Amino acid sequence: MINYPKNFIIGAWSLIKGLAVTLKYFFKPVVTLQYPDEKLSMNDSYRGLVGLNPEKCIVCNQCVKICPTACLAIASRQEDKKKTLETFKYNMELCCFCGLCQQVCPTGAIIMTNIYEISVYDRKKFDIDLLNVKKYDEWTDTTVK
Amino acid sequence: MRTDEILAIIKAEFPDAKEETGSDGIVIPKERLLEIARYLKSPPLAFDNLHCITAVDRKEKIELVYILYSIGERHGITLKIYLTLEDLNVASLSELWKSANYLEREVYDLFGVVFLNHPDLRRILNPYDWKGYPLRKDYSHPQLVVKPRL
Amino acid sequence: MLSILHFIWMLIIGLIVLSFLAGSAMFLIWLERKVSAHIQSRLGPMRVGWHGILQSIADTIKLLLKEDIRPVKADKLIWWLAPFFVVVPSVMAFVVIPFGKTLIVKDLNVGILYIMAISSVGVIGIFMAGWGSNNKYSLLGGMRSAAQIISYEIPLILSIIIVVMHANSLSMQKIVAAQSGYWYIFYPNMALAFVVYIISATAEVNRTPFDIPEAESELAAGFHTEYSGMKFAMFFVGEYTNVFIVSAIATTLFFGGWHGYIFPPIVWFLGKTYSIVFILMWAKWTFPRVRVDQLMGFAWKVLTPISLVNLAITGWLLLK
Amino acid sequence: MNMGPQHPSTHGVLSLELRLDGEIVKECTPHIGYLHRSIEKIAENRTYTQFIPYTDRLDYVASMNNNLGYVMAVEKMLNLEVSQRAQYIRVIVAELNRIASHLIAVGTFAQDLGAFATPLFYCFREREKVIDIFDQICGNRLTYNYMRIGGVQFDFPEGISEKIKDFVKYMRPKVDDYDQLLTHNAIFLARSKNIGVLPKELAISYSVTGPNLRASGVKWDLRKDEPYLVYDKFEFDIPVGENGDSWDRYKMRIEEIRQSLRIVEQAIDALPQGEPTVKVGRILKPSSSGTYFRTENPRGELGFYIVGDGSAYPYRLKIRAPSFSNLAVIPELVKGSKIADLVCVFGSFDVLMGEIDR
Repeated sequence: MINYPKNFIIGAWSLIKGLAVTLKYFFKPVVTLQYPDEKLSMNDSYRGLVGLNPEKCIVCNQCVKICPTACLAIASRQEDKKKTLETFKYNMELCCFCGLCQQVCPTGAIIMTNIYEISVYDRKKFDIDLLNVKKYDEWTDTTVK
Repeated sequence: MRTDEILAIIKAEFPDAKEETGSDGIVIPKERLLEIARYLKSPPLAFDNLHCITAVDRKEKIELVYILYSIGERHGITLKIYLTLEDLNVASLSELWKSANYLEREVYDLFGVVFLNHPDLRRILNPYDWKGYPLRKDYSHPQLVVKPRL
Repeated sequence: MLSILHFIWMLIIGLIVLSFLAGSAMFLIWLERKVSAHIQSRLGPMRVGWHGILQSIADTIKLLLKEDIRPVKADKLIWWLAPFFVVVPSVMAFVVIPFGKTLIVKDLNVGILYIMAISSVGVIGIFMAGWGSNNKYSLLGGMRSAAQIISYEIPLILSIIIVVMHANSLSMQKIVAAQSGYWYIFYPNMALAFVVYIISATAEVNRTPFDIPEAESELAAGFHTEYSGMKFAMFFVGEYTNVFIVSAIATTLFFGGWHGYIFPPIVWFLGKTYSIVFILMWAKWTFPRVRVDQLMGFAWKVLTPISLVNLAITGWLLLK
Repeated sequence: MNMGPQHPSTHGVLSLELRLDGEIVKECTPHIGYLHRSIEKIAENRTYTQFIPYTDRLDYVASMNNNLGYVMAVEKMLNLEVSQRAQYIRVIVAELNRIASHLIAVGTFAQDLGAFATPLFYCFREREKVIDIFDQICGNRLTYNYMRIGGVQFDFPEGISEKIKDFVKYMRPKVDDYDQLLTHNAIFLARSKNIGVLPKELAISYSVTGPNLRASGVKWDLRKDEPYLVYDKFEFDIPVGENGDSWDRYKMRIEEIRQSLRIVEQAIDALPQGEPTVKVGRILKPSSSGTYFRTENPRGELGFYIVGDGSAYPYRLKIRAPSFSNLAVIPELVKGSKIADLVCVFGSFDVLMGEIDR
């Protein structure tokens, strides 16, 4: 019988302590960012969209081989002992951003940029020709102007 | 108990259980599975935990793998059974270890091994009306992912 | 002649109250979003207007433009009527809320009884929504709601009776007038009655920790699962209007209504009411939900005995 | 009644077929497979290195631990010993990920009990700190793909040790906050105490693992009982529950966050210098008639059974997902309870459809 009011008071006290926690955070500064106005800056190691440095590429096909989802495709032509790139297709829809291509590249030609706003209005845009895309900033549709 | 000690005990009890080279597994005939499983579950070995059941398609036969552990005695063992493709029936262990229920359903779903006396043998990962057994080596499906070039 | 003028005055106040009501529900929705956001270390709506204050208007326009989806197998009439049964009683309850000395639509001499009677109609709307949707989740939600509100009416009314006994009147204005000296909350038995009242009122308006008819994580929005567009908005408005009403009643009964110094009465009244609303919101965003049987047990085993004892003590004190 | 696959508290795309008598659950039949991606079949068509990103997608809130389980299984096939530094790094990131994963478990459990989003947001706020650390270490925020066969992808960047130490300091009072907000809350206790009691024997028979097993009173943790990596060098306790009810399962996770913080703190102090990666060939061709390796994941014991035939592709790769076994026991526990309790039990088990359906 004595336990009944005792438990009741303990329970009520525990509820008040819970309220105290939420009230404490009510007056703490917020931790979120107002996304399109304030943006999180990704550090350089962030694995965003794949980018290419065409001058460095030696067309060794390592990146194409390692890619688990087969999203890269290279075409090249032979020009007096030296291969030159003709196309470097990158299918963003398949890409899983694992970073294996960047890791495997012997010359550092293929890099992962720190762009994370990767939604576009047209699906065809995901088929990216890495030789022609100069700046991804213009490619993405997400950025609120 | 160390694995070789367990193997010695089992071999003493069941002479037709063979040790497999290169692994800590033991191969048993499929007729005696239930009997051996009962023995393994009781003391002194006391394997109270059927950790995992899986299968490997070895093209002409299917290898069933049972991984058993004992929480109390802190040891483990791998049981293997070879099934021919003509006769894919094997006794269910779900009366001994309850975890066998889902694990056997998964093997049935993916390999087509039929577990006799299973309480609820339905497909589990694939839709109930799926045709074929996806993890068999000869399984083909028009939309299967192509192997990337190496 | 005088009665015609009085009637026009009533109409004007009524219009003010009605427009206030629409604004108040929207403001409360915005407030709820802001309070919850700050409790959760967020900012909440920020884009429409100053700190998103116009967000609710944008939402209303969106909900008005949305398609009104009706389940094929719904009980058409009941399904269609349910939102009105929820909204109309809560609007009607505004008739007797005293915002100021003269700022009241009609000071009925049975004011508090009228409110209790009217607000009980809302549960029929919820139950109709649950039944009419022809959805099992909704039905469960409707059933829970009926059981819950019937249970919590009793401690709610018992705690109100204590105030009525003190004030010797059922009229809202007279109850306020009785508190021109000390607010009732300063009497210990009244403070206890207030605690019982606020708990029961939380249950009455289906808010966490007693939001079992909605029970987002169990019943997937419960009785209004199948409603969309403006019908859903009506449930929403009904809920927030109810929140305002229970807070306003608490202000009237326990916190001296519009009484206060320096500022005009309306400021005092709204300030007190919104403080109570804030407490309700604060609790909503802190506590988990109780289970159905625990909820009933709490009403019958804890709140009702406490109010009965309180009632007996108050009666003894008054007769002494 | 059909609960799911689109229901707020089925944690993904699980469908529960319920037979109800009013509010009482008479029978519960789970239907799974909505997220089936046949990862095991995909594994047979990928090289050993290529498969690492796929392990991220199993238990997507604890990708590090999945990576770890897989690479260690392959290393066991190759008899490869990784450097001390790599082992310490692995322990640190695995424990940090365990904290992040348990935070989600705690938050969603509170959400299931109806604590509207607030504990969930607090948990996500703290998890964000872990993710920021991972972002710096390995460059991604959810699918880390950090472990490599023979080590880890990158060494720790500059200043990350301080950041992790700051996180440990930041995290400790937050766990106490959860205690105040949830653990001893009267409503929370009423909702989760003595709900879904899982007895010891039943838990073992169903092969329930991880915090759910320990909540039933079995002191079994692979980090202590079959130590892998350098776990035997650290001091930490294994929390064990008493009743095996939902509250115990929740409590295990809160306590494990505390223990993981201890491990991280010790590991970061003892982090040795050296190379993080052992050089292995680009294309691995291990062979084995069946190698099984299991690690302690946040949700239980994650096992990889790999058969290699000496080619670049695994011949067969079986993933023993902890949630798969944990899910199997739930129908038995919820028989005769209310719908609200079903949600509570389900939330307390913290199953994740990503690894059940594979």
